[in-house]
Amino acid sequence: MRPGVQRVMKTRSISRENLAALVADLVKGGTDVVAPARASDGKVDYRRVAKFDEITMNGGMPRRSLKEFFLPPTEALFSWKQKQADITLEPVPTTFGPAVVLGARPCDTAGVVVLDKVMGWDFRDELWFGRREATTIVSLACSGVDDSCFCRVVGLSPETEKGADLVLYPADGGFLAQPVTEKGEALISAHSARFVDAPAGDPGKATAGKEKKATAAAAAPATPGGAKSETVLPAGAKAGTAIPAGATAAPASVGTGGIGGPVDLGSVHDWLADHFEHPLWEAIAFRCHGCGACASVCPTCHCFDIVDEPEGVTEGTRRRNWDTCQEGRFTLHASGHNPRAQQNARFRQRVMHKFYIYPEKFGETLCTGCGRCVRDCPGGMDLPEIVAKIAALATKDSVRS
Amino acid sequence: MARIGVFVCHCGENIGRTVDCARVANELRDLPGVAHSVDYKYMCSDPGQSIVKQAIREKNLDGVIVAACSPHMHEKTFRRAVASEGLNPFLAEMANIREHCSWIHEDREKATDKAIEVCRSIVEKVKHNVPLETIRIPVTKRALVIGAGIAGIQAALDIADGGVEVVVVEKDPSIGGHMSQLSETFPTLDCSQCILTPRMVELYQHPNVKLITYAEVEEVSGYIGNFKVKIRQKARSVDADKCNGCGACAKACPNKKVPSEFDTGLGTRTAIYVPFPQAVPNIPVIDRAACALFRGRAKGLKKEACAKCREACSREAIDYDQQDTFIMQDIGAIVVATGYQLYSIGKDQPAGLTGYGEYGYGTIPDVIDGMQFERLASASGPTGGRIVRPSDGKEPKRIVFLQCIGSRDPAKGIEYCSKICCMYVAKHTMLYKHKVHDGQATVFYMDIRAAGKGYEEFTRRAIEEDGARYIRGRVSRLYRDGEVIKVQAFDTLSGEPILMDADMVVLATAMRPQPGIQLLAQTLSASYDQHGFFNEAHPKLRPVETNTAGIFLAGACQSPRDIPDSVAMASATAAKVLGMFSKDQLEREPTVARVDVSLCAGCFHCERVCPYGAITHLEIRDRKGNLVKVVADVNPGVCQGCGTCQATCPSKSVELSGFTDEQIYAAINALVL
Amino acid sequence: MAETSNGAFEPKVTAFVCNWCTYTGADLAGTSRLQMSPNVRIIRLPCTGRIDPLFIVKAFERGADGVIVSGCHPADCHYTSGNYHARRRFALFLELAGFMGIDPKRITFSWVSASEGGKWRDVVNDTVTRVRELGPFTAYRELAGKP
Amino acid sequence: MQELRDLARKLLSDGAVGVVIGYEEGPHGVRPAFITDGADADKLIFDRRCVQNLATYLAPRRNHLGKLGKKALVVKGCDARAVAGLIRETQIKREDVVIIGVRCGGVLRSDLAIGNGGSGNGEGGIGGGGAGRPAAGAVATGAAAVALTPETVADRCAECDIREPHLADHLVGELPPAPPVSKRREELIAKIEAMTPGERWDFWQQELERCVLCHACREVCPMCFCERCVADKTVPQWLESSPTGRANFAWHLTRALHQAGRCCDCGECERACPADIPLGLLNRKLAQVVEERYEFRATDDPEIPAPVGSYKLNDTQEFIL
Amino acid sequence: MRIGYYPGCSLHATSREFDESLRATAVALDVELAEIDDWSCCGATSGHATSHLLSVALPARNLALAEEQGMQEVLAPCAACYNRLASASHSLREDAGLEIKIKEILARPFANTVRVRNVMELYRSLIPQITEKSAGRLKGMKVACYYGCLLVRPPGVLAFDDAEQPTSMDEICRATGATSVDWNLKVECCGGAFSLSRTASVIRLGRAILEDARKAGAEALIVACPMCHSNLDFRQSAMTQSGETPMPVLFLSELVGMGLGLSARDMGMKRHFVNTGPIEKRATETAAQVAAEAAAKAAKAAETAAKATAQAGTAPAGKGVA
Repeated sequence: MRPGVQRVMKTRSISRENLAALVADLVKGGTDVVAPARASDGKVDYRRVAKFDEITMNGGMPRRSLKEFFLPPTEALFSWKQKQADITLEPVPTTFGPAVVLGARPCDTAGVVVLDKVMGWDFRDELWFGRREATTIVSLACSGVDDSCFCRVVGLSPETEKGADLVLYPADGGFLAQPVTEKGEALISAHSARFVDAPAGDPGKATAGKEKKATAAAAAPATPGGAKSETVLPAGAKAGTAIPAGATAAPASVGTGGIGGPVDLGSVHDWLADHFEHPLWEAIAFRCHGCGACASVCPTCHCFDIVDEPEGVTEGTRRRNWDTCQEGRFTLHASGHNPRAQQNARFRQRVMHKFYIYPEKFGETLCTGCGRCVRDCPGGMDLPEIVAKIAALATKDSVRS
Repeated sequence: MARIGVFVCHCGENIGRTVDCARVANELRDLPGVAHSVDYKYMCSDPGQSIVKQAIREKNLDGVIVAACSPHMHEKTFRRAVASEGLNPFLAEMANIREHCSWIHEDREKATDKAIEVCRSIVEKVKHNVPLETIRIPVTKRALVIGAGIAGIQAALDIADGGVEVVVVEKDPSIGGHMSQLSETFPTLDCSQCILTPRMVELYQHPNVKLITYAEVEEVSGYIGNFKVKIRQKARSVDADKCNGCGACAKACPNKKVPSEFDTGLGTRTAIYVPFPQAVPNIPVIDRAACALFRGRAKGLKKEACAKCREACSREAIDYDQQDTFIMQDIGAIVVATGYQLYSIGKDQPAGLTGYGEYGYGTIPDVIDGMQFERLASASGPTGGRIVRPSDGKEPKRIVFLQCIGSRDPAKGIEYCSKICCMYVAKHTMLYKHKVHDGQATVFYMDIRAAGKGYEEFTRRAIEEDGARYIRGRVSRLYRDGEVIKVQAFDTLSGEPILMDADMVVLATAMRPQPGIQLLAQTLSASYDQHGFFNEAHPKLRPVETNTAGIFLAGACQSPRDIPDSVAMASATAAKVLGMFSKDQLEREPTVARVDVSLCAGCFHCERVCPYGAITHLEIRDRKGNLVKVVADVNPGVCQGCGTCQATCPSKSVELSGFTDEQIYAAINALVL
Repeated sequence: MAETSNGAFEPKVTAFVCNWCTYTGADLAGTSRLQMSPNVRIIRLPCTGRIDPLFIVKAFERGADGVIVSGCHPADCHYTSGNYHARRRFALFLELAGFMGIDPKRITFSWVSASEGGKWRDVVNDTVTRVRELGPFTAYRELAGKP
Repeated sequence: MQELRDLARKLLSDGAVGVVIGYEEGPHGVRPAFITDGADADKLIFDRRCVQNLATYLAPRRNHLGKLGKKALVVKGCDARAVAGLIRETQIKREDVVIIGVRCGGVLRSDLAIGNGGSGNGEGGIGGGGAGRPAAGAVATGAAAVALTPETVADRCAECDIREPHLADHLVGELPPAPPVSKRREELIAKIEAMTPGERWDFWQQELERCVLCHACREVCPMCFCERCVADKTVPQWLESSPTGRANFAWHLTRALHQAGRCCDCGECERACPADIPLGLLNRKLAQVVEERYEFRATDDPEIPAPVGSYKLNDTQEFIL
Repeated sequence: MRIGYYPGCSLHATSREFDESLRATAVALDVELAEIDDWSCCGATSGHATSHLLSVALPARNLALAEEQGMQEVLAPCAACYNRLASASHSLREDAGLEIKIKEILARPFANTVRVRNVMELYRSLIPQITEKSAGRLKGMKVACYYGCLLVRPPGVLAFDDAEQPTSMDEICRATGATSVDWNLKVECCGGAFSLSRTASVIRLGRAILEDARKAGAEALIVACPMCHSNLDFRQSAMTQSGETPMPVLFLSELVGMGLGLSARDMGMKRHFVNTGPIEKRATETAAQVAAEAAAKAAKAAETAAKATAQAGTAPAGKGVA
């Protein structure tokens, strides 16, 4: 978890060979390694891997987000057995073996930390935090995927370190490794032989370009106790993280979702607060099928349903399964009444929850701009387009008032 | 939690020898919802039943399973017992551990394990049983008989004699059907009209009979006990109330050359006519296609081309402007007795049939069919009973009868045996011999099928006493050679080809269903076979019922039938109808399907698969009366409980009571591990 | 699946049969004392037309190693046409289930009339023998635990 | 295209319809368009990227579209089969919709046709399209220029027999040449059929393990019109809602089975699947069976009865003892 | 018009006149007969009696060749060839299992798309041309059309005409101006198959046919089957009693050729056993009479026209009567 106070930690570098060796070390030591890798159909998923070769570093946006490693699509909560009126409950374990996520997308790591809020709010979700605590997240700074990405629109960037314990930046022959949390630092120190300290650079010119790129390969093989230099992050670095010297930032056009750049999320929030009813909502979702594919790929959608799955007559398991507000039955009452009877109301809920309700309650936008919902929507719904539209309405309203 | 009672029967040694009944009862006792579980020597005995009844009382059971023999054996017994304790009988079920277990296995352990599992499955099912109430349907005690040939007349009279109102609809101007055309009947050679016409008059005069002739059934809606029938009364152009049947109109009619249907084209009639002298009712009808006035009207003539009949009628009964009218009737049961038509060998045939080019497609004038022969032989026929050739009026000295024309020959489109032809051909040879003493009748046959009381003796008489020459073989060709007809055939017994001369040839053509019968069947939602005959509900056990409850079959509309068969069927339908009407309400098993209208999406797959037409369309409207959707609904009076609708319904929005998804799911769920 | 005390595999087979033909045929097998394998459990339905592919799926989910579906011969259906509809339904089911990897040998469809007690015994014994050769349907049972 | 736009404008200005549902250029590729004002008719496009089956917007459960008034719908031949299916199964009345048929020369594979073709696809880097896939940005705007070849054409075009939807009220466009034929799907089906049952099982388990039972396949399907899907029936719960291997298998088997003789082969289920499960294989397999056994092909004639719900006395029964 | 041509063995041997007359009329009617390259036996002889598979495989080979050679239709003049080819094509359409086997045997692509035609179908489609070109040349000649057994049966398979009361040949004959008489034994068996083994039966059957035709007033019997022809022509002396006039037996193509004014020599009619001289002569007579009548009619018309013009007083110059 990201501490409230930003710590300044030392940047290291690691060659591809050493990263491969690190993966081998981890697996050998009984740590689960999860990383983007190709599924049977050739597409990239976050998967459990056995060796570095399986990993597709910077291989585009994985099909689903990272959230399923902390909130699986289905998981058992407990099981029961019955004999006459006697019912015995059998709990499930809430502690988990160590795991490392490697090469996660910054938008996905950000999603995880956004969800920590709701998971630990009034009731601490033991399963979620059990997995969170056992897992170290190593993200890979993003050079961009495609024009559906819109992290910048929601105030993040391709380099955001949010949610990561350790961030890797591509560099010649390997990566710069910037620890962000104690956990990240701990990973490095547990495998210190694989890392070397990064060469010094001018942080102010970090974004300048290739000529400043560090050569991690040159630094390898690792020489423990080599040249040391501190990378001091500029004060005031917030959401848009300053990147270590020698790393390349993604161009400013990346992550703008086709709408050009960031919007004022505050005014979006305020407009939504006042416009539960608005003509916009009438027409917004004609093309939406209500299929919920967006929710199943979303790094921040977290609704679940709890069901009992009987196994014969006297046994069964209570499970929780992903659910989505986009399906009509999500709000269907036993009486037959459905407060969100039409798709436009359901889509309004999606926008409201992401940009008004969650920020209101937890101070975080429930969207990291990964763009999966745009890419995967069979109906061509476009969240950045809609956010921009709301931002424009908000501006118009403020001008009028 | 449910309170189920389990009662395991030893059936003496029958179950107990192989299945450890005590262990079954013990293990079942541990199941959630089982409140009571015992075993006993003979559960079906009086003391056994008392055990069940007592437990229901004392343990306050809300479900019962009896593990014993097949439910086909004792389900009714135990359901009665349960009902006597005030528990709904449909909350009791049987687990079959005898026929399906103890009798077919030897290994005691395995048989006991199986018995336990079977019982557990039924226990779980019973947990989801719900009380069902017998369905009661009101009955309109009025029957409809469609068709007034001998079958329809008999059915109507039997029903009417039972004290019930009968509506009889006949499409022709007169009742009587084909039987009124016959000369004599086999195997007694009694005169057809002599036995039929008194029945016709009886029907006409019966106080319980409402006779509607020259009319057709147009629409039928509703279901057993509650049909609504729309009858089209075709315009006779004669006011039946005014007409006294004097016949002056027909005498005055200038068009006397219309081929007579009754005389099968061998005689003529006028354009205004009664079909035959003994017609009932004796009220003429104008054949508008043949009448000069109506033909003129059809051509657009303003003036009346002819009004001779009106001028001749002293009662002013002729009404040229009469229109078809409609009569609505509430009906409780329907008897279909629409009879048959004869196969014609001509070139124009319905799909699947071919006609007989080798016999000249009906163009040889002295090649006639059996019904034409009947008219020639009939004393009231066009020749006064003289058998003569239609071509030249000469008496045929060499007459040849061919059997199985159009029947028993897949190549000609009909595989079935027309059943009555063997008998009437034998009759024809006798009638011929009795009238043409020096003539020779020859019959070509495939087999002689004379199964029936006195039938075989009758055909023997034709051969032995009246000298009919029977040759086994098919006739391959009939052709004219001057005045004679060449009959080219093959004697399959001697193996010799035959070429013989005949003066006249009579074809025993097959019985086929009436034209348009499929349409009537569809109107009635009754099914018909590939030939167009109505389907009976079961060939052996329900021969006079259709699959549509409340609709019965009499006579040749179901398959070729002779007079005795038709009359027997007719009386059987009357018994069915009177039996049905003996109660004020019909009772039906409550295992029928029900639709959850809130979930039904109205795709009507259920309607397509329902064998009984029990699915109807129900309009769902909101409070303002706007149509929300059209959904399926089950008519419990028609549903027979097969459940095909439920398995077909993609969303499972229809449930068969007694075999609901919940019950089956529970039963499967309790099995296996 | 069940194992006897000596550990041999004993297939479990669930049978869905119609009330009028096959159930009665099985009754006849009983009254004729035709010995057969005890591995089959019968669930009685009014008609094969009532039998839903979901029943078969559920039976496999519950651990059945084989399934029998049996009803009236064509033209013998108590309800005229339920078996004809069932025939199409099961043809499609079998083709699809086979395509998705269920060995069709685990499923027996048969027409057994009320007079065919002997045929019922053969259907039961053949199915149990066939399924015994295929072994337990563990692949399906293991699905329950995934992921 | 002008013909289409003029027709839409006329239908709207005459008040014949309240909305024309067609295709438009969205920010990330072609998407369904809902044109309610004749002035917007020029937004309408039709080209080989228009893979979506808009008939899905006719289903009664699209209740929020009701306020737009009578619908006019742009349909390709394959989509017309869905419209016919909805009429056949009494979900809509023929007169309730104005059908604008477009003559079609085939469409692209959906991953090539629309936007970024779903997540999990990329190779990383801006504009760095993966193998067999043009650059992401280029797809969005320029895919019309991607030529139809056996590699790029949609699978279903191989089975196309309705390039001119005769069900239509209005037919627009010239009839383009027939599309090239892709054998991908038939070959894959043949390959699966050649496997042992165990191999087939493994093949499908590899695909189905990604399923999270989101039911997007159902929601986009024009022929999945039940008010309450059997998967959502809870009393009893035939189909479990937890996405375990067991429930996934049961769901996909049941979904395909319910589509037998009903599926119009528009490919929307497969396109919508966020897990990229090749659902089209199941649909197509059953379509082959239905055609072989019952001589039924999905058709745009609503009068032809569906093969499920009817029977013939001599239906094949080689599988029955 | 171009049509594939399968002559079969008969038309290259015993019934060469059928082949020659058919080709001659084809030329006159502007039809190109494209003989199938490398055709083989149709299987009508012992083939179909020994093996059903063979009886289908043999014709299928020829149909496959025709398909390969781009033909949509094949004319099989011999009734037996026609019957075999058409029946085989029909069986293959009806029986998918058989089709698979046959394709295996053929080892060449075969889609069974070729339609098999007989001469009646060919000529029937050309009736307008025949009518026009013959100009009723055979007017007054009475012929009996004899179809025999193979051309029209079995009815489900060879459905081009009514199996028991066919009329297509009669229509064609009428197009030449000839009268086709109404008689009884059009489709009777001539016993062709038993020509050698049971000659006595054949003579009885053939005699009945000839007698009925004669009684109906026919001057010639028209056939479209080489077997019927050889039977009724070659054996006619044995079927005829002294004092009876021999009945020429002509192929339909020969009659059509006579109608079109082709020479008997070109049509190979000299090969007949029953002297065709009288019927040829008869044809010349009818042709002459028809021509004379036409001339008279034309003259009369011209006269009327001349009168009319004369009355009008504007007789055009240079327009005489031919």
